[in-house]
Amino acid sequence: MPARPVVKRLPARRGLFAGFKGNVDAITIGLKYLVDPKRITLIYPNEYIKLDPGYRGFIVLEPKKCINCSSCARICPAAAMRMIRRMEEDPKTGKKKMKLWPVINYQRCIFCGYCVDVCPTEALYTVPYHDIVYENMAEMDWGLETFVKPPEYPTAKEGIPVKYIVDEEKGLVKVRAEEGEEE
Amino acid sequence: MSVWVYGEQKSELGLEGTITRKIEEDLYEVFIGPQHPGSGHMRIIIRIDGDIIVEADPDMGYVHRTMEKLAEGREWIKNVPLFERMAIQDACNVTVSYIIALERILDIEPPPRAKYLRTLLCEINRIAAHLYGFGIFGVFIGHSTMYMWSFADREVMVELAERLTGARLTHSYPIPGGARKDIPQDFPQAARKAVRYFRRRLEEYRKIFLDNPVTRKRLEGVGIIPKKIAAELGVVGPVARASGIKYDARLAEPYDAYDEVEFEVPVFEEGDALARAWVKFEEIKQSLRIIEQAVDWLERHPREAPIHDRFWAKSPPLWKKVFEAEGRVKLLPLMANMKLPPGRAMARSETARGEIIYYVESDGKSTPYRVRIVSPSARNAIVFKYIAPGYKVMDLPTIYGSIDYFPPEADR
Amino acid sequence: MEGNGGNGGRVYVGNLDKSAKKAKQLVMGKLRIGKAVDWATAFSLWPVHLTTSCCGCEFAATWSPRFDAEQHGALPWVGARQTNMILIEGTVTKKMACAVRVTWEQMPSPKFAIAMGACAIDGGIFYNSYNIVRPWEIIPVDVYIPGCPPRPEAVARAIIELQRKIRKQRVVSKWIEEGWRPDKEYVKPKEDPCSWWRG
Amino acid sequence: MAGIIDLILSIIFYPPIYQLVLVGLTGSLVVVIFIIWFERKATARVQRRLGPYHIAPRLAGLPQLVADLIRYAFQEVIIPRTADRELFVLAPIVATVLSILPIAVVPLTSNPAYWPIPMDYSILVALALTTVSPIFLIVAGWASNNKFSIIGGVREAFVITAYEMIAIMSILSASAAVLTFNLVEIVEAQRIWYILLNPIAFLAAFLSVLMATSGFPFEIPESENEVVAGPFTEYSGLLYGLNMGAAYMKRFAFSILMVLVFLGGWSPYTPGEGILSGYLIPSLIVVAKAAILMMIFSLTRSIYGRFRLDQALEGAWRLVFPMAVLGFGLALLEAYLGVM
Amino acid sequence: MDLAQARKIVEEALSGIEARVEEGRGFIEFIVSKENLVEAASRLKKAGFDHVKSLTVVDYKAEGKFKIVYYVSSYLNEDLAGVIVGIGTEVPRDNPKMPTLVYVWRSAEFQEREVFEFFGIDFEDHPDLRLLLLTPQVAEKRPLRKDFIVKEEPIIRTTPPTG
Repeated sequence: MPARPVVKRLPARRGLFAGFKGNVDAITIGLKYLVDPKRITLIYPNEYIKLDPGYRGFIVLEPKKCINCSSCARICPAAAMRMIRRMEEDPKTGKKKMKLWPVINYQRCIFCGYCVDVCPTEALYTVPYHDIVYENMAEMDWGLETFVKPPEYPTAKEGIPVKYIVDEEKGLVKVRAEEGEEE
Repeated sequence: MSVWVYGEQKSELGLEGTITRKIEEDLYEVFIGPQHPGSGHMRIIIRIDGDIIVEADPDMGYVHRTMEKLAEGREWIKNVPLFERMAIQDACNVTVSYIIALERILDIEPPPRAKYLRTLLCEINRIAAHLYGFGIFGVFIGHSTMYMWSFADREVMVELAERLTGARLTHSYPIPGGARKDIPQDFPQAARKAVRYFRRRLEEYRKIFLDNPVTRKRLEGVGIIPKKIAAELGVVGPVARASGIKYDARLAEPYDAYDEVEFEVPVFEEGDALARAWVKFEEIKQSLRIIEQAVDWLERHPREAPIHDRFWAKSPPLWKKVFEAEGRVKLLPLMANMKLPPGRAMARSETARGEIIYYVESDGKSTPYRVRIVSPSARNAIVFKYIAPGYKVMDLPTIYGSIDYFPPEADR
Repeated sequence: MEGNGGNGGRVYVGNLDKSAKKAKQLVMGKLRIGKAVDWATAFSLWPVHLTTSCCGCEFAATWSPRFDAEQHGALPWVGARQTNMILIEGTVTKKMACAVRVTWEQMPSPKFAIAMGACAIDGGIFYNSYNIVRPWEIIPVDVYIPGCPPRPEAVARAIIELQRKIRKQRVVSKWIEEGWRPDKEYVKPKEDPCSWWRG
Repeated sequence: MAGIIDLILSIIFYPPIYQLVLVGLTGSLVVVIFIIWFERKATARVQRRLGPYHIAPRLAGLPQLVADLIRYAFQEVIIPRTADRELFVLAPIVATVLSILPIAVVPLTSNPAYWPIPMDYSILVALALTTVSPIFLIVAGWASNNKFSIIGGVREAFVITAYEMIAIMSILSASAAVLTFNLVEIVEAQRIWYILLNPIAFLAAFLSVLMATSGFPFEIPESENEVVAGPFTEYSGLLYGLNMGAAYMKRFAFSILMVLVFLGGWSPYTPGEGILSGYLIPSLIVVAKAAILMMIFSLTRSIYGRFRLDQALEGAWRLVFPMAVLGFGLALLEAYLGVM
Repeated sequence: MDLAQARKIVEEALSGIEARVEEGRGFIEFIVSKENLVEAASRLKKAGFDHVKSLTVVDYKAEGKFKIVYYVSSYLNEDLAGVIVGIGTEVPRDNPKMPTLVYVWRSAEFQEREVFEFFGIDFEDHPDLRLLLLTPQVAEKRPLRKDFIVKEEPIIRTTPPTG
């Protein structure tokens, strides 16, 4: 049986001076970190994390690739991606034809990435940033025009890109994104 | 009104002979309400006599988001992100047993690579959820450094999960038949570094939190649940294992890769808040061992699509191209409204707070006929009513934090 | 002028609101206090400790050492009386709506609200649940953050946008002059969210 | 015209007013703002994060406390209908004023011209005045007629029984060692600082002052997790600002007393004649030492959790009280051997 | 300990009571009549099943009945821990009343309160049968019954997007 239960006992209180030694341990740890805090804070507006392209951020549509099959609307768990009817005349035949275009509503989108994974022609792709906020609700219910181009990203204008790498000694270390050398 | 009260002095024969005594009415009733730092998203109505709690009644339901009713209206795969919102700190542990139940109805077995990927993410989430539990526990007993340190180190595990799946908390990673993404190239090296960092860091946690005389005095001997009462109340996870019950869902019914990885299940006997903290502390060490073994296995074995052939054999060439390029498994459009054969299945998995159980019944349509979820915190809520009476008012946050009670998961 | 002394006692006070208005003109007009108050309130937005739903995890991560929203001066505080911002994290159910509305009314006046997460905007993945209330139906919301849960930087971005909005539109100094926030109309919930409690 | 300036100057430098207004109010306000900023930054450092920063990046966030104070000043003050109005408003104001009072009777120089009151019983008067302000915390708790604040007020009463005896005994041990109640003589007798001669009494005083001003291991009256903000749950706006300031001002008053008794007051500098060297510099030295002592007090916030109420009382009576008695015995021994 | 062994143990524990056995993937359940449910439950408790893992109620609207099953397992007896056994009964839809099992398994108390408010099943002499999760107005509609419909939104969108 690979997993087996192991019964353990709590470390017993080591006599009268346990309290004193415990206090001394806690204070030395506290002072050790007071002297050298090993900070991992992201100074947000001046720096921002440049996420790797796989990150599930805002979603953008490429109209040329889209074959209007509405499978992305069918799989959306939050009914955020829905289809709207758009009367378009076919350039070759000139006839008026009603097509279904996907339209996303960020008031409900949960960024699960199902629509990107299910699209048969990879017409939807995710943009690797997420921190955009709105002051009135209407701006979040996107029409087709805003859905086709990536949303403008205010943080990129204000800060320098930074990346976090996992490190043995400090846990996370901030590293400048482009050159990758030590921050 | 007569109230079921039993505290320290109850009889040995468990609960059949519960002592009921009339409560005089002039007790001081305090609402530890939804807007209160001592209780999460719920209200605990306590009647106190001076500083002693005489009766505690949890008033739950403030985060009841009707998961079971919505699940009956949604297709099978749409329920994965829905059930994940119960406890988004360990998203993988909460949804993996729903997926196992679906696979039992479909009668398919995910490929071994998918099993190891799921176990890897489940263990990363378990450590993140335990550290979240320590953080909130630190806030409840006023130790803000514990909150900050455990959340700082939780970011290491969240960073690993973000590299693996592309999202910080809500990965909705398991899908019927496998997992959605394979590990990126530099992942094994980063994971090993994180494991070595945690092994050194846990020593400092013990010094400033578990062995700190103030915290130790606050936790020892508080909220004691004897072994017989724990079995009678049906408590789960670290709360049961701290009272001597040798039970873990990964031990009782091993799922995914848990029957191939080597790990221990820590069990303590004292049953008080300190034992519960130590159970979680030891479980983090065991999860680090599992992560190391899973990463070694994944590195040794070739990279092939971590999904069952039923969804991968017939997929168009674009699927294979995207998997080679990004390691991402695309879903077949038929998965949106896939029909399951009629059948009933039950599956359980061990989340950081305890064991979650899904009962799934399908009648052949594309939406489930009935999904019944019993989450760990729902089964731990009974601790407030039967264990809190008899202790002091300042022990209520200690008991609340030690059983790691999370209302969104308890109210479903 | 004789004022009511509450329970029986008599307290002699001058005409309080007339002198208060004169003092307000003096303070706001000549001494340009308005800009300083906007600057001070912008840099000390203390969110009340009310976790409404599972976005609370990212609220806690936002104040964790890695994203540390305390660098913007925001310190999550305990009671509703001492704070001036409410951060609605995620879904608000029918029971929690009463708690949110009562907390909102307990908070002292120049107060702001941030709706965090798709559930707090339009119900997110629980859009058609029978137990859900949209937060903008019960309290006036200033900033919306999409995402489920949004990244901690998105919450920090919301705090920064709120700070800029307070300082650019001089929200607090307008509040001192008019006595209520002109930029946000008063939101009266259609049916009383606490009816289940009083019933 | 010159007469008026001399009049104003003499009023300002008339010792009791100077001490109460300048060192008491403005001095403690400046020190309190600095200490709260230091506490938030030091706790942030231990917790591997940044603390207040963006308000003034070059000054590392120093004006953050000024911003908090202005925000509290201009926030709406809510007086609940169910509260007892007059007491509700009076309690924080009186608590703040009373917590500064001990500074008014404490000598800040050995030059007799600048003693606020005759000094021969000064240590008794100062210690007596420190026991007055906690009563108004209980009144604040009772007046706001809210369950949490009543529990908080009752807890404040419990904690008083624990620390008051210990604080008085440990600080009085200095007068036992020097056989005088005159603070100036105590300061002058300290060629070696009293902290080195009697560290046990210093430790007992340190712990009891932590308990008096709800420092971290003993933060019980305002402990957030049971009683939201203790006696100040219903207070908002400037009244809450006063309450929060009162706790830190009491700590400032206690630390000035401890500086005079344990750390040799103005010891390296012997005050000469005239306003500048006789009064201004020694009081600056004493205030600086008090600030350093308060910085050490505020480090406990990041290391310790909270004691339970009964554990704090038991710890105080079973551990800290014998320490104070031991310190007093040691002081008597030193008096007998004539060490000081 | 797989399901077959568990079935033998339970059958010889419930020797007197006639029970319909149904198998599912990962569990096995015994449906007994309402009268001898309490008797069957206390026998199971003596056999070693000491806590309720999940109390599941399924609303079969077509046959007009609720199926209420207590899925129990064991903590103290290690080899019974690996298996989940259901003991349940069927109750007509119109006036669902059944005896409570709180005195046999205390861990079922909160789940019975929850079933009471979602399905309206009245448990006789339950010590503390109050609402647990829902507000009174919502609880009157008995939300988890099949006749309470939650409408889904169509894929094609009629309202034009505003952004």
